Amino acid sequence: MDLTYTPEQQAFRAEVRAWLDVHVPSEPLEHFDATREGFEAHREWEKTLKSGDWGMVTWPKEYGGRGVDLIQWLIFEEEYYRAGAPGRVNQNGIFLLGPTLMEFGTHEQKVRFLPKMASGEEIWAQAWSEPMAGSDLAGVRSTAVLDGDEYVLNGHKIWSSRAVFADWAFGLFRAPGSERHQGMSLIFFPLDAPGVTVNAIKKINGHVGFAEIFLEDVRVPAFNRLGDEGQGWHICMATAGFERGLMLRSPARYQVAASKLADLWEQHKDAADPALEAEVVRAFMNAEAYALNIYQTASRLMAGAKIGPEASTNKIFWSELDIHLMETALAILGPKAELTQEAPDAYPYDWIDDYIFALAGPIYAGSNEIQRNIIAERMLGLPRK
Amino acid sequence: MDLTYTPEQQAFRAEVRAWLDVHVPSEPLEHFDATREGFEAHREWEKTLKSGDWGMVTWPKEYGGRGVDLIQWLIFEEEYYRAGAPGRVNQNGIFLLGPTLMEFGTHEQKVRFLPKMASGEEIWAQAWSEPMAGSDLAGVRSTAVLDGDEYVLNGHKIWSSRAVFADWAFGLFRAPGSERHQGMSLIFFPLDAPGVTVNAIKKINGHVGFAEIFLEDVRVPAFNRLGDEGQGWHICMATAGFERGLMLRSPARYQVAASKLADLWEQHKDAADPALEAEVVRAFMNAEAYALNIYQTASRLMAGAKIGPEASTNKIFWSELDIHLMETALAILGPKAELTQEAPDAYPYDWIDDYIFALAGPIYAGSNEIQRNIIAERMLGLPRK
Amino acid sequence: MDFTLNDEQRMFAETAQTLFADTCTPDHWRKQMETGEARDDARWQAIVETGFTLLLLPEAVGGLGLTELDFALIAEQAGYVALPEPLVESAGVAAPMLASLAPDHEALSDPSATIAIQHPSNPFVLDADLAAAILLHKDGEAYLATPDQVTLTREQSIDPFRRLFRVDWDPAKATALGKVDWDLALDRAALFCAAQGLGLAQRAVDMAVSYAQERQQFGKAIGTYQAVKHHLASAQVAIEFARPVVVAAAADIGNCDVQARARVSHAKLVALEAAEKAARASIQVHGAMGYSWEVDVHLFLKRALALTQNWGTPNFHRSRIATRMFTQPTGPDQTFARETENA
Amino acid sequence: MDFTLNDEQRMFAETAQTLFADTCTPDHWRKQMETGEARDDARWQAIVETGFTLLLLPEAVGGLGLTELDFALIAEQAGYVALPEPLVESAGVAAPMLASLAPDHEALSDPSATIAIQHPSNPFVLDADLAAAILLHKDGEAYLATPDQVTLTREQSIDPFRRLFRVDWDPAKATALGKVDWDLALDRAALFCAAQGLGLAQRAVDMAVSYAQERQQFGKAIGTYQAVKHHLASAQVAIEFARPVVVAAAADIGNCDVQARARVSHAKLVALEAAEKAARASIQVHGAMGYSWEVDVHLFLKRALALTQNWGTPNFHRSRIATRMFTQPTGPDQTFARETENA
Repeated sequence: MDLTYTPEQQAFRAEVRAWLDVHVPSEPLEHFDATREGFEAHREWEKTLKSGDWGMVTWPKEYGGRGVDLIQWLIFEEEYYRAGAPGRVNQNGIFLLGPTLMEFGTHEQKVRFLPKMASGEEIWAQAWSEPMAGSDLAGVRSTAVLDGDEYVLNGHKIWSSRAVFADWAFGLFRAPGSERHQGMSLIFFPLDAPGVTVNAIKKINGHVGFAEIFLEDVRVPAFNRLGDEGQGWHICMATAGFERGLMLRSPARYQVAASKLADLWEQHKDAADPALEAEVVRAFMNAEAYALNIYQTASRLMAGAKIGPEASTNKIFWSELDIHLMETALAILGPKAELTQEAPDAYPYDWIDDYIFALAGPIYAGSNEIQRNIIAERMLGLPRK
Repeated sequence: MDLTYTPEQQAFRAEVRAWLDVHVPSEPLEHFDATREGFEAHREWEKTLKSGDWGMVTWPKEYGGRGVDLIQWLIFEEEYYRAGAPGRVNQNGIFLLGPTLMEFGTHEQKVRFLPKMASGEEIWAQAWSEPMAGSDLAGVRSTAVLDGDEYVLNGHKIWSSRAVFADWAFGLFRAPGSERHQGMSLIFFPLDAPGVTVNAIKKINGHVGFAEIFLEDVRVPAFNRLGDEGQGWHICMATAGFERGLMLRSPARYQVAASKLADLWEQHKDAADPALEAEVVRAFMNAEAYALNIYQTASRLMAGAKIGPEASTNKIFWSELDIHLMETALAILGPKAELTQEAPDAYPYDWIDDYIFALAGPIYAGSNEIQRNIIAERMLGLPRK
Repeated sequence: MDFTLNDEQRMFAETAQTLFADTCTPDHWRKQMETGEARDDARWQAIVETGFTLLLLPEAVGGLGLTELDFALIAEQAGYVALPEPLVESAGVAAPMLASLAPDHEALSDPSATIAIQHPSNPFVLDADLAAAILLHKDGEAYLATPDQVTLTREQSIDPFRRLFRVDWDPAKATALGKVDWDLALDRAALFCAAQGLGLAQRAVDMAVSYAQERQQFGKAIGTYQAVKHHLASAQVAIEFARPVVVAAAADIGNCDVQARARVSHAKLVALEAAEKAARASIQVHGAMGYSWEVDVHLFLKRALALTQNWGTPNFHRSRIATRMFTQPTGPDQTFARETENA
Repeated sequence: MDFTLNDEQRMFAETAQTLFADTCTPDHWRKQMETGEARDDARWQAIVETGFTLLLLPEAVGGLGLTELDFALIAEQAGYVALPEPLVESAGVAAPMLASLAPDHEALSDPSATIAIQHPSNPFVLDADLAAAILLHKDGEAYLATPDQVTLTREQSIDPFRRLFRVDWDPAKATALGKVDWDLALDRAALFCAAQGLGLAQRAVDMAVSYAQERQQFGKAIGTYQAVKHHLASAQVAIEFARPVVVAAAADIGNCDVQARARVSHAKLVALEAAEKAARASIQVHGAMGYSWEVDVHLFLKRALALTQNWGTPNFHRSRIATRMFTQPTGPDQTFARETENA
């Protein structure tokens, strides 16, 4: 137990900070989901990051990463959020598909996909959900039929993040006639392939946030299947573990937000409900607790532990702390809370927009109801039926 | 819509208040669950009430009641709690069995049981639950076998309130071999009958609060069956409606508690967390809202409406407001909150004991989980399966 | 003591319900959002014809002379459809205030005209640009101006139907109306916010119930899951214990005493808490659908958020209840007590 | 940066777990409640033999010279069994304080002796009657007395194992020990309250899980119901996000700066909130069983309630966190920052 940074860790922090000081755009970029321009500006930022070797810091060097350990990753994230650097348009690649490819992909697949993912040349969308397969992902109905050395894909995906402007997507497709967890394969497809139609879906803040994807006789090489045929569910569960676990939600994000909330409180406290101070303190505590939990998990993983169902507790905790934090901000703002601002990229200063964003937390990446089931069944050992 | 009392209602209030001023014992009685002496003192109080014709104010006059309407009942309860009058040892009779007997009993049964219930001569315990039948009352296993003109009762009842010192109990018994909601009958038995063994169960405050009842070849006349053989479930559901509904929890109880909480706050606020004032106000609001809801329900029932599944919302609301109120008191008391006092009868000044009592609220009379199911299914129309 | 609505009141509520159900459907919302039109003229015409804009005005100025309770029933129905037009603020708050100050003012003679109100408790004015007249405040005095006599700056609300304006004005260019009871305006507005909150809440629950009955996951309707049931049951409990407070506040408001003000504040707090709780539960039950613009449940959350903070913040209203608690007797015999009897 | 326990620490915790599991079972609780005995002598002897009473004392006075983190692991296990004896207050708080003031005091020479402590933040003293010595406070100074030198009045706690005493005493009849760091005593006590809170919470969840696996209603184990699952899952989430705070607070406490104090306060708040939440959930899951004296889950709720309010109220601890927030830098690079580096 040693809660101080080593000199090497301190040096690493200084290096990150110095690089970001120079390179982070002084004006926030337009949001990557809002317009093609915003998306491309973020792609450029990914390329800038890559140029400094800061693109995929946790990836092994052989795949275009920096190969840092988890504590260094946390330090990097702390500095990244602290600097107000742009959101990661390549998040699906960095945290979801990248690790999955490294675990399940062939050498040829890794060589084909990972470097362009790392460079920002190819930006990935996820395509998990379908209209009848939300929380129940085994309800996927889209199909893949092998025809020679090509798959023919048909179906309808929805709630795909980044899909409006991204280059590639990955999703589950099943052999016709297969049921539930059997017969599904994880397959990549280019979003500009013939037969692919992408429609934007607006989030409740009115901004584009997702897309639905229609696939009509879309042909992709069999090479684009990750893992064995029918292994899709197994791979998907591994990916969901990455999604719920350490990687997706950096504690730094909430620590920055908690600091901004404290500033907001100091500005408004003379006019606001004095009882709200307790909520501001609570928001700080929550962000700290989340950071400490993640440091603890990182230490354990570095000592050889595997991430287990306790990852579901993370999902619940960050999604609830985020809503609480934003609610507190709105309460402090009082009758001006309802005002919107121009959609910014930097996090966070548009409290109402961040509140709306936070409301998605308990829904996506496995609803909190599903997470509580997982905790009860796999962590506590309560019976499934 | 007229939210003022009529002159007659005002006169009724004055009459109640004047009588209670004279008759309410100046010293609190020992609790009726604590000792035989406490129980008998409360029986005496029931007789005193009866002597003033205040025993069963809502019962029709023919059964020993006063025949007042629901608004008068509310006024009576307001004055009763305001005066700090003793708890009602006869509650099971007044609010549960009495109304059930009036609806389902024969003339002979009413004549036999109601007057002695009204006079306090016979105090009743309920005997609903069994070790394997809590929330799931259809899981009852105790049996009743007709032998000539007597029933032979066998089984094991638990969580019976008042049973340690009471005279009679009522419970569900099933025909051997019958299942679930079929074949159950509601039967009365004297608690001193041969074959009845009563063991006290301590509540978590250490006081006696319930009993378990073992029945071994207990013989009672067939006359003691309420309604038809096998009609027990139907009658029991009607009784549960009385239990959850208007009658069991008087708003006055919480309004008195909220006033005492306000006093507690004024005494301690200089040393306590200022944010607790919002909770004190909330407790007052909750008690007011509960009272207004009950007045609304009373008006509707007097206008001919029937009580429906919205009674389940009452159960949830009063049980949660009670816990919130007591929690707030403990928070105000700080490190002295853990101190107990001599078990008093008058309500409420032993905050920790009342807190402990409040914790039973979401459990008994149909757990709040069951109540939420009822609201969702019967009030909102969500599917059962 | 009688806590029931009379037949006329029930009919009013039903009329409003039917009118709004026909004229303020999801299709109407979407069309209005797409076109950016401030008002649906056909709907507004129907509202005017039904007499809702005249309901609270005295008969002497051509109004119906009805009560806040009657209007609250309309406001609840307006909440149920997240009504875009400023019926509540104009006909429920501003017009009665103007009638009390200048009963002969021409803006009151046209039942289809709206009146906007700038109130000390709100930073912005709703639909100020389309109003026939704007009531303004300065040092406790009321003034009146037309939109072209003031400077209006549009502010964007998260609620697509709340058209907010900052109003800059010069008293020299407005008509002074003298001292006015700004507290009564706040009480009325808070009461009608509460009534709208009930409607917002019930609609959010109803939408979630419909969705949960239909939506299948893991081979059954999601409404069969206890987690879904309990989310919605808890929201319904909040509604059931807000409604009688709103009704009592509406019946009491004319007393203008500390108890009446506390009850209005209580109503506003709990009805809008119920609305937020119900809307949040509804979004959660809808899953990703609830988070998309297409499913209109977000409208109810946004309106609830806005109404919660306008016409007195929760802290303001809580402090009015504290004043009632700590300056007047409390207890079970005080539920319907009046200040004059107990002070 | 390393957030893992070492092997020795893990062994300590396991030793405590085994010892308490063997010597502090439900049968032991019930026997002790029935007889009213203050201590289970066999259990206390086993505790003493394992060295737990010496753990925090400096080696110079015959102690083990270990750290608050090591002791916190023992305290967590003590919470898991709602330990009746005052191990935590005596060996975790009072004895180290006495050792800092009077290292040669004879009360420190007997490892089975307990030392009681009267602290400004608490109205009463635990197990004062059985203590070899009682640390007393007056105007910031510490005094020492034996039980027969003071007047003890027993006060009844809702927790059957918390034996509280009001202590009235005369400085003339006690030994003055001079100025002392009462804040350090409070920090240690608050930290160990937090550690106990983790144990209390986990036990409450574990008991409910066992019950829910077995108890059948409506033809299936109640643990299959989503409402039961979600009650317990929420409690477990609270535990998972309290534990790292407790561990970090234990590792930090020696720094005695504003950050360390805030972290101790954070740990106490959230660990005892988790304990109360878990105990409440456990009682609810147990149904009527949970409300009966026979099912011991009530012990965990009562201990949690008592520890929540002693050694600093929630408001006190929250205000220490506010001080850290508003006087020191915050942000993602400040998680492990120290006052001297950033003030």
